[in-house]
Amino acid sequence: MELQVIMFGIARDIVGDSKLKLELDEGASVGALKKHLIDGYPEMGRLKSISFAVNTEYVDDNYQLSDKEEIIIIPPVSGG
Amino acid sequence: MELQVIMFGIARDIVGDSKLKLELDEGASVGALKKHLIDGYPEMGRLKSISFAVNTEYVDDNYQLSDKEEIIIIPPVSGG
Amino acid sequence: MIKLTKDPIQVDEVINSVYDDGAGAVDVFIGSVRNKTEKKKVVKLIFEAYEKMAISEMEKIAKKTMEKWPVCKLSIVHRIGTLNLGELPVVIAVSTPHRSDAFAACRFIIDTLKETVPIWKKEIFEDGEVWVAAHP
Amino acid sequence: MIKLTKDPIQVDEVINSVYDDGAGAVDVFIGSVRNKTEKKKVVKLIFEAYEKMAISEMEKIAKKTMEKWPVCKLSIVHRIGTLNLGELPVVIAVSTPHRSDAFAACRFIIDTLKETVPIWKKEIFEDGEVWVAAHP
Repeated sequence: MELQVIMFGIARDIVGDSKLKLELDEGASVGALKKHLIDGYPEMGRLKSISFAVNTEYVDDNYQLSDKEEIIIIPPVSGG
Repeated sequence: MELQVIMFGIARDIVGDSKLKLELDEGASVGALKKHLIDGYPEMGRLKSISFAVNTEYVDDNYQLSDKEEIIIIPPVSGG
Repeated sequence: MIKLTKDPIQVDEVINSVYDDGAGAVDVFIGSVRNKTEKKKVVKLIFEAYEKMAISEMEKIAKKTMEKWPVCKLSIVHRIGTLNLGELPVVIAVSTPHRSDAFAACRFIIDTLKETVPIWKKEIFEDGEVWVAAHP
Repeated sequence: MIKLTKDPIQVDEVINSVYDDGAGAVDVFIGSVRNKTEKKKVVKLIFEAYEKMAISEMEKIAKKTMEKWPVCKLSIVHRIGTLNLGELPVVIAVSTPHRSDAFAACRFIIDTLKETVPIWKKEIFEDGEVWVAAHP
């Protein structure tokens, strides 16, 4: 399936765009997406953490992705 | 010696005046003053505490009083 | 800024007095007059102070606070006189480089103020009045 | 009041929003832009947020805070966009009947906000810039 992920902060700077299209197996997990990202952008692997959100909720590595949902990459937050 | 003590809050209400003159032995201690007060005004003995200040500083029971200093009775404080 | 005032405390003035280029955090404590004390309805409060000693004790607290935490600036303002429901007896503001010190220092100031500063509070109810904390 | 704003935060508005007849204490936390981070001079900060999720995470923090402490009212306001030295990224206010809960709840809110709310801060120095906390 083709997924579109949205990025903020340093993740956007690493990729050079706020949106990224990528091809993953049907029903791939967040863990698989993370591995795919780090393989494509090794700098992502040097971040303190990478989290993911779907429909404005944090999801863990086991979450099964769908191409119908909004997927967000969340690099380490630093509000406040 | 004749001392004049100044009172605030509930201590003033107990005595019925903000100033009280009393006669103590020359060089009497704060502890002696406290005993004298409680003897004269038993309600003072029912307070959670009675502290004393001389020239705007807290003094302890051993402090020797003089009729040249400003002596204040400080009932339990409740600011804030 | 350390002071006693008969007029309503201007919260923004107290906060503005502690802003500092080196401060990343400000903690502010505001005391307000509640409508109830243990089920009795409070109509108003009267605060009185032994003023010159209250100021000197507040200055001691400020000094001790600055010894214990890396404070940029701090202010302590206490109201005296008659206060109605919702009015503010005390406002404390502390600025520090990092937030945990601001919280700790501000907490220390209000806790110590309530123990040492010669200020007395009388609660006036519909059917009586009481000097707060006077009896065990 | 829970919101993100591109405009300067009005501190008095945030504080006024939490006053309550049943509250004896208000604790307010104000973040401010420091002039230095580990010896490098900060020129300005840029905050960006994944806005709808940031609001939803702040609402979760509010809910959790009200479960843990007897809160009368609370407000969380975070600024986004470009901030200069001395400007205020965040203002949090909590009112409670007694003071220890106000301090604890306010501290919990800022600590949790810094861990979970999707807001990112970029520090701009005279000679470069860095996304704060991005790397170990």
